[in-house]
Amino acid sequence: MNFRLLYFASLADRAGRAEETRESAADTPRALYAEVASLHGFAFDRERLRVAVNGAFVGWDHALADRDEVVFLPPVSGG
Amino acid sequence: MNFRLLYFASLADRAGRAEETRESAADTPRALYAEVASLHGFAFDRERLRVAVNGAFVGWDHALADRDEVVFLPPVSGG
Amino acid sequence: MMRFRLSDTPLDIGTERRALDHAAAGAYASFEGWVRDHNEGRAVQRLDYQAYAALAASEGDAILDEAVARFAVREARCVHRVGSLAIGDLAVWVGVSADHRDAAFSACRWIIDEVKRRVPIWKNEHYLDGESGWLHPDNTPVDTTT
Amino acid sequence: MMRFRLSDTPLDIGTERRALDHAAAGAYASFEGWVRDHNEGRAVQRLDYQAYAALAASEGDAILDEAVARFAVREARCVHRVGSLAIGDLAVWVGVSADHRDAAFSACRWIIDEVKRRVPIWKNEHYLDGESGWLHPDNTPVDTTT
Repeated sequence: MNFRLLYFASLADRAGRAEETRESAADTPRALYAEVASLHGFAFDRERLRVAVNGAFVGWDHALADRDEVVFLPPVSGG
Repeated sequence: MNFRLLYFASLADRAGRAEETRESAADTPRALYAEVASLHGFAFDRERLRVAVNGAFVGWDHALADRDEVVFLPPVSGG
Repeated sequence: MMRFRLSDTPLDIGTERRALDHAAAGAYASFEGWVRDHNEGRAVQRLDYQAYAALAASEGDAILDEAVARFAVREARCVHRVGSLAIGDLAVWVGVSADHRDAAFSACRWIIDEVKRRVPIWKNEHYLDGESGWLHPDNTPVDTTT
Repeated sequence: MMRFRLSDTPLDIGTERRALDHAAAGAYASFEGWVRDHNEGRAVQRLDYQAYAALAASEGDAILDEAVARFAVREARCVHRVGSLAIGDLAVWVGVSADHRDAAFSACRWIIDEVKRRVPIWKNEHYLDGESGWLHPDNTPVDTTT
């Protein structure tokens, strides 16, 4: 499947990019994070992140679909 | 002794005036309040009021002096 | 420094709050009391605030100084209107700046509670039915006839 | 109704707060987050806020709607800056109107806490010594190298 990934804050710094498009066999955010964390050397444990698909928070075992926009969200620090 | 009394809110309404000057033998606010409460028909128990002399809160047994400004303060309702 | 003042003209908060600016302050909490159109089930048309001005100023200042000493805040100010106010008018403003929001919120809440409890200001509500009356601190009517 | 929004230009609170006016509201509580010149013992020069805009808007709106449902308030609004901010700049504003001050204070505090906890916005502090870093929710530095 084809995914669009957005990166923010420290994940964007580490990946060296704000977004990318990936071909992947991952069918859940859990599998996809394992793949990109290994690729880009993300240091965050998955437990410390949240994940959003197409602009809404989802669980780590959410079923991904082709062309989904997937975002792994580091701990926030607004306010 | 000669006292200047100021009245506020419901006490002013009941006394029909905002201030008055009184000759009195009262030597404490406690005695002076008993006198003017009887005169003007104030319905407040003394326990519900506070008293100020010359612009500062004092106790009911404060020693009054000639020409003191004495104010009996009804429960406040600012804010 | 006078941190509390009475005003017989409409409050200009834009000016007041400049006193709270501080480069180390990350949090600002404020409270405003507005004239409501109702109280205890009665329709309110307008109200008057009367103050024992000299004592209100010194007692208000004592509260603000106490707040700055008790809480980890940078600055705190309060202005209270006196005179005749219409529905929606600003009756009282409290502003607090602090490094962190906990202290800003706590001090702001403490100040308005103490001002309502201690400062000699009285509210006279005028109702739509033509009656009026002085209020207690809990906003119930004073009944001096009983 | 959009009760939360992001802004990439300086916040104009005078305009925002008009949405909170209500003849039945006797209390208004607000919170502002200002850019501080220090954090965790380091001198801060400026900071940048980055947001996942689409999700920040919907999550922020969900928080404000939840606040209006949970607390006895008349209206509640929040605006958060994104982009580059200098010391003293306004980063976030929360305003709440209510009939009584208890609800106004409680809702205001709850909203800023939830916004800081849930809305996808990230703060990058630039220090006087030339370093910079993304922050955790507790304002400690993110260390992604360990």
